[in-house]
Formats: sequence, structure tokens, C-alpha cells
Amino acid sequence: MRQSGQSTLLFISLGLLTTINVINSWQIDHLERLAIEDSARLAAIEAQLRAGVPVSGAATTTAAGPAARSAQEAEALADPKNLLRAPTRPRVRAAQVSPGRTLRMQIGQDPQGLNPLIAKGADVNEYSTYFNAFMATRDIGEPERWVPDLAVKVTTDDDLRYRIELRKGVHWHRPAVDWASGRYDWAKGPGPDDRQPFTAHDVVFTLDAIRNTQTAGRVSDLRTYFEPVVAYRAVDDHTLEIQFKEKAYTNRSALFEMPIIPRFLFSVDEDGKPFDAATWGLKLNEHWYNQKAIGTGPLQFVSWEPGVKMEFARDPHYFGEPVAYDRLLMSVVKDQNAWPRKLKAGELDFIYLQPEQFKTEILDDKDGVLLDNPAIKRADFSLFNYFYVGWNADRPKFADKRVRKAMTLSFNRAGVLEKVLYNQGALTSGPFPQQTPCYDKSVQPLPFDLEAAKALLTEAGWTDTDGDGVRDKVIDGQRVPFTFTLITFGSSSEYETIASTWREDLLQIGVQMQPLPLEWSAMLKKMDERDFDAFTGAWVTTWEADLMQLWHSAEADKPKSGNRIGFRNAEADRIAEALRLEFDEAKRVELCHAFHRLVAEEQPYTFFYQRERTVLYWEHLNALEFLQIPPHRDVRLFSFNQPASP
Amino acid sequence: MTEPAARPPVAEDPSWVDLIWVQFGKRKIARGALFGLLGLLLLAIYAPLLASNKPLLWRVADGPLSSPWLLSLFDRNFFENGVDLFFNALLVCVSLLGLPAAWAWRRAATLPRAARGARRARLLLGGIGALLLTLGLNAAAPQARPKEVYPALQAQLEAQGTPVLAVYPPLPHSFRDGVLDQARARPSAAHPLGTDAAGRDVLVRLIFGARISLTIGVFAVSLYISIGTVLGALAGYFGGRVDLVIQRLIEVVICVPSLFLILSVAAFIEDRSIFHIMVIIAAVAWTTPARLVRAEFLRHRNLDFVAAARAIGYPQHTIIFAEILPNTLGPVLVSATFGVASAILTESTMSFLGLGDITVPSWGQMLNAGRTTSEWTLILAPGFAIFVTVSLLNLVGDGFRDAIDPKLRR
Amino acid sequence: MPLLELIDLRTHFFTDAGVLRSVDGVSFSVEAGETVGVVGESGCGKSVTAMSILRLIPEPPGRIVGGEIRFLGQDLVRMPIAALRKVRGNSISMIFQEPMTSLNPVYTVGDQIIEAILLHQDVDEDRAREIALDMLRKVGIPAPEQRIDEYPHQLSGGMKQRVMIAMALSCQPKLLIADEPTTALDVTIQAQILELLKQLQAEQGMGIMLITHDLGVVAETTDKVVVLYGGQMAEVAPTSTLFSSASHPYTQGLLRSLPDRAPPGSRLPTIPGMVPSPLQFPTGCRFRTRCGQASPACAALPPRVERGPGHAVWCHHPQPPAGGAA
Amino acid sequence: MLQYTIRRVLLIFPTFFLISLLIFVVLNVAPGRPGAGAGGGGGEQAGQAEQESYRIFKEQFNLDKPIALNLRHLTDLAEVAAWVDAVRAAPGAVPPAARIDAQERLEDYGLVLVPHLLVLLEDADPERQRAAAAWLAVAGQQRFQNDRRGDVVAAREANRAIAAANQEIKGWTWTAAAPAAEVEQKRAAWRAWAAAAPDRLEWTPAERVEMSLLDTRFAKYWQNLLLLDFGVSNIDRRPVLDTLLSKMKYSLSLGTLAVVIAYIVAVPLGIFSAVKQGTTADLVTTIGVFVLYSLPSFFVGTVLLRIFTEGDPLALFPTGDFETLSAGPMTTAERLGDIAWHLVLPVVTYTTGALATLSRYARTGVIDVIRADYIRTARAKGLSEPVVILKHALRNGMIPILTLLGSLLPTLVAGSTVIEVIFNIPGMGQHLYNAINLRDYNAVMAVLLASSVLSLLGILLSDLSYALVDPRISLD
Repeated sequence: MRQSGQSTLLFISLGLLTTINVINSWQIDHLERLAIEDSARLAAIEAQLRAGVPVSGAATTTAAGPAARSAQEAEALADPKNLLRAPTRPRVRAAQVSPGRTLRMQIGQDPQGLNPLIAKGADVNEYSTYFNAFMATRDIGEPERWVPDLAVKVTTDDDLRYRIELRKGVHWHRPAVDWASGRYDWAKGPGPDDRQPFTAHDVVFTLDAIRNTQTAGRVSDLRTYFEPVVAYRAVDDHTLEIQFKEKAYTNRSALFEMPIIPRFLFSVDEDGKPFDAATWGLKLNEHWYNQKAIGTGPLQFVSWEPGVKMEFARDPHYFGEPVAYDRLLMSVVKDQNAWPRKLKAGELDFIYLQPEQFKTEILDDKDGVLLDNPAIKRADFSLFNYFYVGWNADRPKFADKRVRKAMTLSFNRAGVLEKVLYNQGALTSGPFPQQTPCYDKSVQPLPFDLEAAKALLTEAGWTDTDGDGVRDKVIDGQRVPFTFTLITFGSSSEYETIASTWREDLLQIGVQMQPLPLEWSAMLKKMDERDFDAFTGAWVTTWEADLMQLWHSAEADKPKSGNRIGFRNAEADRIAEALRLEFDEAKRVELCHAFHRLVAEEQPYTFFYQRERTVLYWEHLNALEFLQIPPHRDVRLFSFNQPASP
Repeated sequence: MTEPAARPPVAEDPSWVDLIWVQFGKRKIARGALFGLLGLLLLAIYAPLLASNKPLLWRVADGPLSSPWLLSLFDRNFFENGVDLFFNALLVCVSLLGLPAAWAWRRAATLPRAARGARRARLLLGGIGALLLTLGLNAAAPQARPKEVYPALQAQLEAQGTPVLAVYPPLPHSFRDGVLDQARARPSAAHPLGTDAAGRDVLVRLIFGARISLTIGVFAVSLYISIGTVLGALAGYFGGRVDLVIQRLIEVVICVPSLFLILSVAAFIEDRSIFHIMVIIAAVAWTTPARLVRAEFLRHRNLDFVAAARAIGYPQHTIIFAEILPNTLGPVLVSATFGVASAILTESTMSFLGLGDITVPSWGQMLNAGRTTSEWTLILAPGFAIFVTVSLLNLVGDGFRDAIDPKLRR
Repeated sequence: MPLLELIDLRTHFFTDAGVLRSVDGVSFSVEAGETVGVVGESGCGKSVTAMSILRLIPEPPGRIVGGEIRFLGQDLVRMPIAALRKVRGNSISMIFQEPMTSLNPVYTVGDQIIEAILLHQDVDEDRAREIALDMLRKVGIPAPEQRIDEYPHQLSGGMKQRVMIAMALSCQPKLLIADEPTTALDVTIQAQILELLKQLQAEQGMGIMLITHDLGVVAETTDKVVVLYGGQMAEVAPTSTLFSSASHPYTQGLLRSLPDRAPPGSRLPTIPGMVPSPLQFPTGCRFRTRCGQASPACAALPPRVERGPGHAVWCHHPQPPAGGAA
Repeated sequence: MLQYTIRRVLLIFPTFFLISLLIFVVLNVAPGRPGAGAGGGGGEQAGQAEQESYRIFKEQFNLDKPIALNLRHLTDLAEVAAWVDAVRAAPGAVPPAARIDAQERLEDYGLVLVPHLLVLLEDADPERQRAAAAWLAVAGQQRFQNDRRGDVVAAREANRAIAAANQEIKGWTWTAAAPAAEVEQKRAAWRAWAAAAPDRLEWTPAERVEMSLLDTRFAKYWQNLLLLDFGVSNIDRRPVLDTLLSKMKYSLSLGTLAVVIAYIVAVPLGIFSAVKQGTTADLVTTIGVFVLYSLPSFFVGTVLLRIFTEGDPLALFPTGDFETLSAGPMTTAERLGDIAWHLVLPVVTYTTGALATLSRYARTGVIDVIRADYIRTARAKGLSEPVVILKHALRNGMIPILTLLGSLLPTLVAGSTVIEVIFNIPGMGQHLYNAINLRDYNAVMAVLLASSVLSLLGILLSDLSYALVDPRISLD
């Protein structure tokens, strides 16, 4: 019985192995558990120790509210020539700080990177406000007021030459690298936790990077603003001078909101060796630290696993008001349909609702209990954008403003907004956000009026002469029927619905429209080449109005420009140019209103609506507050109403 | 199932097709599934008769009796999709010629075999001719669109006290025109499965979706079967260098995971239509029939009857197409049936991932749209439609396979 | 007591097309040490009879619907399957028609023989291997030590059949059923195999049921012949009696078609017509559609007619011995 | 066997080359600008489209080169003149598409244009001269050498010189208002520049052939590929291979688990169905399996998510993800449990699809052999039914299903796009989906190539395993 003998032996040894394994695993598990408990205890001790030791530069936050944060700042704010003023209110109320808590939010996709100079996208811009500090920021209450951030004082006599005094005692976050390996010892600095100090030289380095034509990415947008810079220099470690060539209203915001990157890290390779002067711009594009974040802001970068999550932790050495929780976890959830599910399951603290979900969760909610859970609350805010339909003014059909107006009149914007977009927004009549003073509230959106549209078309010479139900007109000796193609953003089904609704209405007035859904890149190509009749689009706007890129006739002839519709209007050009140079708020508003009335009359776009966002959140968060200005969501404003983790 | 025009001199059992047919008929489930498929096809063809917002009959007061429905069938502004026009042409042809054709087909069965084949081939050609003629007439017809929204018009006229005679199809909704006021309605008597975001009836779209899905399945598969058969035949018959090149090509295509390739290619096409989708599916899937045909050719190449055909001096192409090819019909037929099912699945997967053609009411598209809502019907209805169609096709394919493979015969 | 006794065995197949009465009332017996030949045309039920004995009929669609199979007095038909397994390969062994496919291609021939030995004999593996080697040697396989570890595809057809025989005989069965063991083989090898069987029978004293359609083989090797037609008994007789005085018109037809019985140069006589499909057997005597002697009486089941010691015929019109034969 | 294996392994390389060519061409001929994906949804931000940085971007990803065949050296003077004129033409004189095309050509063609532009520099029209000089400053730019591999020091040295040269020629352009003396001086500089390196501006036939084949996107891509460099993502600029490898673990865990479970369920089911062939039990199993087979996995996934993660009674499982993200530190055992809990629904979804195919294979395999003569032999030997099936039928019947395992290799690693998207599992399938949507060419290429390699290996493995399992097959 050789065979059975062998198999018995085999089974016994297998059994033995299994037993040993089980015991082993149990032991390891036990050890791990002990280790975790130990490290938790250590962290607690560390936190206690830190609480007792005041940190240089950052006076422990008190309930002083809008009071100055340091002596240097107080002194600077006292100077009447300072362009920066004290904030109207603080971002964080100190009493709310809940140690040990993690704020969990979802992001729809990974950012391109975390170097705010290289990576493009609204998301990176938002995240950089978490880990970065800027020269100055807009006040939460009054967005036209600049308040100190890294700079405490900015002075200028002629709006060409600026002198900037930087905050002292600020340090860069510790880079998130494997310190134990010893490879990164070169990155250690003299500050607390081996941090490197923030100085004017970092700003100069950043400006160098922006103006270096080898760099690509977000810098190329910034470069437009900094190309007309004549000179800049660091006077000393905390003083900076910069001189612009031309006076422009946009200079200030460009300067104040410029992301700043540390020289000690980005001028060197992973081994601390400085880059070659000839190619350092190219190196910066692919810098080894571009996938991690470093800054001087309230949250410091911990980790980022693409497609999975990104983590930040409160910076204990932050110079300003610390955020009200310990960690920020952003999990990447690409499927928007999963967001409400994840909120409901308690895996997230708050989410954005998509319009469809808004309908499902809010409009159809009979009992008024969101997601069937009374502990879930709702908040809304309005985005700085407007949706529109652009008409190609270079096409004979749409060169006539009466035709464009008829198109607008025939588009049941209110109906679509209500039924397709569930009133998640407001109809708009001009190119400015409705929250800004630039928006002229006296200009009403055109009504939905098919009869008026018919009359306008007839007036413009479009009549149905051959009785086929479609209007026609003789253009250049040829009888052309009124048919056109509307290019719609193909990746979103709501556009398909909107287009099909509009098409039915257009048929009633004898116009045939063919929707053509296209991918964004294809759409962009058609628009760049001006190969379209009409398209759907949306612009994201900023607080300050700048009309040059979208509306100036000089842009109309440039390929790939923002003025894709070929809008050429002398009065509009005049207003756009005047607005660039006007620094007086009241006069700016006047110019804006004039422009608003002009486009309402010309209808180069059919202005559609400004979108709103709805947020659902658990009631363990204090009522959510959003910024008026982009990026609207500022996690520094969020806080828990329970002091510590449950 | 036409017989090849030229009979091979020394062919295998000539009633091979009938044999398979008899074997297939013995499998009750497969036969039932085939009838189910036929029903689905009829549903697709007669979709406008079931659902349209154009009245079948219309008379205002004592005015003339008209049929806006009939006019709308070939209105290219109403049915703007080529697929719908094709099915509408089929609808007319099948209604007018279906019964006589079926009668003639059956009668042909009494004829001797050779005459039967010829007669049936002629019938088939005649049918295709009639279809093309209808399509041609339709292309030549004026494309004016009746602008009236009939239910609204009727209400308006009746409010004015004008008597109106209007007979609508059972589901008086258009698959295309939504009524914003009725958007996202829950299931009700008027809308048995509710409406979608644009206020379109879900059941109606489901029925018209059958047209899209069947078209995609059948056309994509015909396309790749044609490509695959030609390439496989060339490789198998000539062997040598031709075989080597085609083999390499096949190997290259099968090594790239097909769904990955399909998704990538689809994403990089900017204005995707269902025709693009069919071509993409075909471009990736042709290797299966190519391999089958090649293998059959290699097997048959050296068989006696081919040698005999060659010996009596039949030209090469006759040998390939008249003698070996019919033998490859079986496995190809089986793979085609499964292919249609998998093409439908592939299309719905693409639509589901947002890489389909969003302008057509395909089932995958509907399911993807339904996923954003909490309405179960919007998920279950298209999902169930896909499931039933694919099941039917798979069962039929399985029946064919069993019928053809003698090993599995009982 | 006979070694094996079939009494009115009926095995039918229930298919979609109808019931196939492949074996419909077969009765004969095999004595120890005796070789019984079972002959008939293809489809006459020879193989089904053989398979029925060990109940190897695929079920469904086949089923033994009636009769008894008595082996050493036990009825195999009603025996529990577990008990039957102790008989299979042990007291009754089988050799099949197709040596090419009857061996499992993924196991070595040694494995397959040893498997049977280990199953039925209380020996350990080493001993089983010795027995297997012994058997291989006995059936005349050269270099058995090497062959035992080879796979079936490495052996020739004749070798495979020898392996099959070795496997069948490895447990010293009392009865060996050989289902056309030589049909697929060359004539020379055929003779060797038959010779081998005879020799082994002499050594082990077992009964052999030899199924064949080759009357030449029957004449040379068997003691008794059973003639089947259409799943029914036609004639049974000692071999010499059958060749000298066959009484059934069918048997006579068979014998007439033997080449050595026809005058040289003349056309070989054949039995007219074809074997009817098992679905369409005529009622009564199944041979009547091809029989020259058929009369209306043949529509009734033929009676068993004793023609001499051990010689019986199932016919309404038994014929006198065909002229002039030995 | 060894010889066969070696031959097969060697055959992988040409096949892989062809595959890469196929994918490369397909992806590159498709329209759409790389990196221009996404966006749009919530609106775009007005910004200056900066030519310079887009050109750098193109250069970095070799997008300025033709796909697989470079015939740019055949460009003649008339064409170049036409492009230069198109770009500087008055607004409206040239259709925007033609202008964009001309501009891209002038940006992309590089050194090939220099001789023609030098001719245009001598043109009678001073505006043409000016345009020619401006384009010379672009076309005359030299490429930096790769200073990350090979002789780094020398490459850096060379790059410094290149940077200086590039910087210098950039200055040799002038404005419309420039004085004649300045214009003349700069034109002289260009002439001297051209005369200094005449060999750079002329090509021998051999060089032309080399240029046609090697100065292409595909050639450059392959040069990098040979060094196992799949390039960097044009979205986040990480090396795509790193990203790929980091995604693999997710797909691998999910795939392996699913396939193992599918086999564990499918094989017995198939055997059962085969042994009971023709009975009601077989019928029920077959139909059941068909039902599963016909259910689209995205449908199953969606419905499972709905049922088991929402609604109070059945909220048993998490709503996706690979593991709990917000959890604190966990012991390995806890973490494994957490992952397993997350993977229940995805694995079930995965399995429903694979189950049908596998059990079908198992059934057919067993049916094929169950009627075989050697099975009858085994029964005649007196072996019990389980032994007959498990020892004699299974080993043969399972050959196809075992070799199927080899072909599952790519699926194991590359995962399933649909399931990963639905369940938010950051594996390779989801990675591909995102890369596709973001037009991240290098990432898409890498995923497709990696899964093709796995397919090739899978096919090889399955052929080899066939030979191992079935002694009848000899590979030599």
C-alpha cells in the first residue's frame, strides 16, 4: 500500500502546515493590533505635547475673529497705502475644532497633478487652495476686498510697480517623501520638523518658471499675464518688487492669486542636484514632485493614490486659522450615480447632486426626508458660469441679429430649465454671474414666444415660399431653406433632451434644426475651425469681468480663439478695452451694464442659464457654507458639530 | 437557406440543410426560441403600428379621410434614422408581399430539388428587389413633414366644437418627440412603463430599440462573417504564403482584448453613429468565422470530392465557392447566431459606458440613462429586453450547434 | 449449471424517433471452458447483447426491459449495481471491437491494467505491477517492462488489443466476452490474437463469448454458434452441426455467401435485400421480408424447433441441410 | 518540447510588433486632439490658447511627427510658401481650417522646412522675408537630447549648447517696423547660420530613407519601448507603466478570486449536467446557465448594487471600492476581511458571466468523452461511477477547460472595464476607461499592449499546458 502510505503522510504534513499557519496568522494579527494601538497612543501624546508648545509665527487662534494674526500683519494693515485690508470675518471658528475627525468627500476624477503651476483644471485650482497660500485672497464676505495671506502689505503708486512685503516666519510643508531612506536629507531645512522657510526668492523662482517658455500646462495661461512684466526682484528675504509694462486691471488678481512653488524643491532633481539652466523648464514639467503637493497652506499633503484617494492632514504649523478637523480624505468615485449611495451608506460626509439625482432625491421625495434619512441635510449654491448657444455670425443665416433673436425666442429656456434641469439654476441674460454687480438685473431674459419669433423671421426675409413647411430665403442668388445644425456636447444626455425639445418648437416656426452630438475634442476642433452653425457651450467666469478674450473683434479673426462666433462690434470693443484700464469699481459696473445691454440686443449668444449646485450632507457637519466666488467649495469652511470622532 | 446555384458533381448528402433543419426542429426549446426571435423581428418591423403619435385615420368634420400615420412612415424628418426607414420599408413589403411570398415559398417545396432551389433564390431576389424599390421610392418621395401635433390638434379642434375622427395606434406616443410636461412620469395606464427625462414613453422606446439592437446585431455580424469567410477561405484554400499572412493577421487581432480595442477605437471616433459601432464590432470580431472557415477548408481541401472536382477541371473559384464553402456553412451559422447575441451585448456595453450613439434609442443607452434615476422600471425594462433577446439568440444558436454537431445528437 | 445463461433477454432503446427493439428475446448459454460464437449481420443485436450482460448499455436511452441473465445462477439484470461491479472485470471481462479507442489516452497502459488488478484483488501496488507485467508477457508483448509505462498512442493496433486482453484476463475471469476483437486488425494479427485467446482459454479454463460477423473465425475457434437476426434468435447449434446442417434460411444464406463454398469463378450468392431498420422490423419473423421461403404463416412469431442435440432453429419453415455441404 | 517553447517564445516578438503597429495606427489615425478630452461638461474657462506650450506638448509626445511613414522631406518650396502665406494672410482671406492646418505644418515639420524658408528669406516681398525669419526661428530649433539615460553628462553638455543655439536664433526675427539695417543684419545672421552647417540642411538618399521610417511617432515609440519605457501620461505625466503596475493588483485580486470561484462552481455543474445529459436536471441546469450567460454584466452589477447596498433590509455590502478608504490602521487579517467584504458583489457579477462559459465548456468536454470507448472499458473493469467520471472522463474532458485558463490570463490581470467602473474598483479596466475618456494616448497604448502581451503569453501557456496534460500531443 505504497500509495496510501504516501497520501497519509501528505495529509498529515498538510494538516500540520495549516495549523502552524493559523497559529502564525493569529500571532501576527495580535502583534499588528498591538502596534496599531501603540502608534495611536504615540500620536495622542504627540498631539498633547504640541498643544502645549506654541509654534513660531502662528499665534494660537483665539476667538478674536477678524482681528489681525500677527504684529507684522497688524502693522501692515494699519498702513492706508496698503492695497490689502483686514478680512471681514474669519474662515474658521476656533471653538469648532474637532480633533481626530476626518472630513470625507468624493471627487469625480483625479486631478492632472498637484503642482498648481503645471497641472491644469478647476479641481487642481481648488485643491491648491487647501495646501497652498497665496499672496492675497479675496475676502469671504466682500469678494472685491483683498485680504493678506502670504503678503501682508502691497503698495503701488501707478499700478505698474508693486512692492510686496511678505509674512515672516512662514515655512513650507515637509515634503511627503521617504525620509527614513536618507535620500532626501538635502531637503531638510532649519525650521520646525526640518521645514524650509518661505521667502521672496521662492516667489522670484515661481515667476522665473512662469516666464520660462519651456514650461507647459497651467503656466501657459499665467504666462499671458506675466509676459508684460518688465522686472521683478527680491529686495530681501521678505520684500519683493515687480514692475508691469502695461497698466491693466487684471494685473492685481494675476499677481495675488498666482500659485507659488518652493525653490528648494523644484529647482532640483530627486537627489537634490540642481537642474541645468538650459533645460530646467522642461524638467519642471515632469518634476518628480509634481504628483505630490507642497505649499504653505492649512492642509498638508499626505498621500495620493490615483483612482483611489487623496489625503491631506491639518498642518500644525500653519500661520493662519487651522482647519476644524484633522484629516481630509478625498476618495475618487468616478461613477456619479454612486455618490448618493455612498453618502447614504455613511461612506462620505457630503456630496454634490447631479440634476437627475436632484430630481430623484429632492423633487420626487414625497416625505421631504432626503435619501430616506432625516440626518441628511441639503445646501445649495450658485456657480460662476453660464450656459449658452453660440451662433456663427460669419454664416449668412445668423449674421442678422433678428434671426438670432428669433432663435432665442423659440427656445423654451424656462421649460427646459424646469423639466430637464429641474430648476437647478436661473435663466440668465448676459455674460456675467448674477451675484456680481456687473450683472444688470434690469435686462430680462427674452420670453419664449413662437409668434414673435415667426414675426422676426418674416421680417428678416425668411418665409415659406414653396409650402414645404420650412422657411427659405434667397441668399447670394440661391434659395436656401432655413435648416441648420446644432452641435451639442455629446457626453451628456441632457443636451440631447434639450436639443430634441427645441427642435420640435423650431419646426413649429418653420425652421429645421439637426442636432449633432459631438465629443468635446471633436467639438473643439469644429469650433477652432469655425465649422459650425451653432453650438451649445458654457463659460466658467471669474469675479472680475474681462471681456477681451471672448468679445473683442480682434479675437474674432484669430484661429482657436475664445471669440468663436465671430462677434464683431465696435461698441463692444470699446467697452472691453475701457474695462481693462478702469480701476474704479462704480465705473466698471457702469461699463459692464452697458455691455450687458449691448449683448442682450445683439444676441450673439442665446444666453441660457446659470447653474446651481445642490449638496447633501450629514448633519454631523455644521451647516455648509460656500464661497460666492470660484471654486465655491472651500473645505476650510466646513466643520463638525461633534468635538471628536465617535 | 438557399441552395448553392451550382451543384457539386460529387457532393455530400444534398439534403444536408434539410437534415439540420429536421434536427433543429427536434429541439423544442430552440424551436420556441426561434419563434420568439421571429416575434421580436415582427415587433421591430411593426413598431410604428404599435406606437405612433400620428393617427392611423384622421378626418376633420366632413373633410377627406387621411392617414397621417402612413405618410409619416416615409417622412425622413420624422424617422430620420436610416434604420427606421429600412424597417418601415420592410413593414410595407412584409405587409403587402409577405403572405403571397410565404405561399410561394411553401409551394416551392413540392418542386424537385434543383427547381426548388432556383425558385427560392428567385423569390429571395424578388423580395430584396421589392425592398430596395420601396426604399428608392421613399428616397424619391417629398420629405415634407406633417407639422401638426395630432393629439394636441385634436384637443384644440374638439374644444372648438369640430367633430374629429381619429384612430391612433395602441400606444399613441412617438418614440422621438418628448412631451416636457410628462417627463419622468411613473408607470400609468397611458405610459405602462413611465416616461424618461424628455417625456418620451419608455415602452415605445423599448419597442423601437428592438430595431436598433437587431440591426446592430445582424449587420455587424453579416459584415464580419463576410470578411471572415473570404479571408478564411483564401487562407484555407491557397495555404502557403497567403495563409501565413492571414494567420498572422488573425493572431494579431485576437491577441488584443476585443472589448478594450472596441472601446478605445469607439472613443477616438468623434461623431459615433450606430454604423460606426457596427463596423468597429465587425473589425474586431471577424477572426472567429475566419478561423472556422479556414479550418473547414483545410479539412476539406484534400477530401475526395474536391479532388474529383479539380480532376474534372472545375475552375478554382467554383471549387472554393460552390463546393467547399457550403460545407463551412454549419459552423459559421452557429457562430453567427451567437455573434448576433454578443454584438447586441457589446453595443449595449458600449452604450452603458457612454461610448455608444446617444441619438438612437438603443437598450444600452436607455439602461444607462435609467441608472441615474431611482425608477426600477427604467433599469429593469431595457435590461430585460437585452436579456430576452440575447437569451433567445443563444438558445437558437445552441440548437443549431446541437443540430449540426452529430456528436451531440441523441 | 451453465456458466452464463441468457433467458429471453430484451434490450430496447427509447429514442425520439421511436423504440428500437435491438435485442428482443435472445436465449442461449455458455459453459465453462466453452467458446460460443455469436454471429449475425451488423445491427442484429450482437454487441447490444454483449453489453447487456454487463449492463453497459447507455441508460437512457437504452434499457433492459425483460429476460434474465444468469451468471453462475445469479441474475445479473436484477443484481444491485454495487454487486455487479464486483463481477465486472473480475469474473466477467470484456474485450472491445476498437482497440484504438478503448484505452484511455491519458494514462499509461500499466496504470490501466494495475487499476483493474487493485480493484478486484487484494494485492499491493508492487504486486499488481508484477501481475500486469506477467500478463503483458503472457499476451506476447515484447519488452513489457518498457511498454508498461507507455501511453496507448505509442502502441500499434495489435499491441493495444493485446493490452486489452491482458487487462481483461488479469483477474482470471470465468467468462470473457470478446466483441469482434479482431475486426479492426490486419489478418495476420487477427490470427495471432485468436490463437492467443485459445491458448489462454486452455490455460485458465474460462468460457468465451466471441462476437463476430466472420464465419471463418467461428468455424476455427468456437464450440457452439448462436445466429442472431434482427435482435432475435435465428438458430443455435454446435459449430460442426451448423456448418453441416443449418436449418434457418438466414443461416443458410450466410453460409452460402462464404467464398470457399461457392464454385470458383461464379458470382458469390448474397442474401437479397437489406437488414431492415430496427424501427421498422416486420412483425412475426423478422427475416420474412428477405426470405425466399416466406409464407403468410411467417407473420406470426416463429416457433423454436429442435433439430438435434443442442441444435434449435426459430423458424416456421425449417429447411433441410443445404445440399452437398460437409 | 524545449525547442518548441523557444520557437514559440521567439514568435511572440514579431507578433507583438505587428500588434503594436496595429494599435498604434488605429489610435493615432483616429481624430481628436490628445489631452483635449473631458472638460466641457460644467463649462470651460476662457484662456489664451498658447501656441508655444502646445508645441512643446506636441514635441514632448512626438505628436508633431507623422504616424508611421515620414515623407516630409519631399516637401517643396511652393508648399512651404503657400503655408507661410496662409498663416500671415489677412483675417477672412483664408478659411480658419486651412490656416490652422498651415500653422501646424509649419510648427511640426521642423528642420525639413529650413532650406525652403532660407529661400523665402531671399524673397522680394519684405513681409515674406519677415515671416520666413519668424518661422526659421521655430523650424531651426534643435531637439534636446535625452539626458536621463545613457551618457548623462555628455547629454547635459550638449543640451546646454542646444539651448544656447535655440535661444540665439529666436532673436533673429524682426517686427514690421524694424529698420532696414536691423533686417539686413538678421538676414545675414541666418545666412551665416545656414552656411555654418550645410550638411544639416541636405540629406543623402540613405538619410531620407532613414528619416521616412525612423523619424516617426511609431519609431520613436518603439525606441522607447525597447527600453521598457511606455512614456508618460499626457494627463498627469506619471510614467504610464508605474500607474499600470499599481492598478494591476486590484484587477488581479478581483480577477483571480472571480475565476477561482467560477471554476469551483462551474466544473462540478458542467460535470453534473453532462452526466445527467438529457434529463430534466440537465435541462434545468443548461437553461439556468444560459440565463446567466445572457444577462449583461452591467445589468447584473447595477441591479446587485441597487438591491444590496441601498434599502434598509438588504444594505449588506459596501457601495463599491476595493477597501474602506477612511478606515484607520488595520491588521492584515482585518484588511483582508475588509477587502473580501468589498469584493463580494463584484465577484458575484464577474462570476455570473464566466460561470456560463466555463460550465458549458466543462459539460461539452465531459460529454465528448463520456461516450468514448475507454469509458466503457473503465466501466467494464468494474470501476465505480464516480471513479469512471472523475478519473477517466474528467482528465480528458477537462483538457479544454484547463487550457482555457491560459487564455483567461489577460482577463485576470486586465480586469473587466464594466465591473470595475460600476463598482469603482481602481483596476486596469477602469484605468483604460478613464484614459480613453481623457485621450491619454500613452496610457491607452500601454494598457492595450500590456494586455496583448498577456494574451500572447496566455495562448502560449495554454498550448504548452495542453501538451502537458495530454500525452498524445507531442510538440516536437
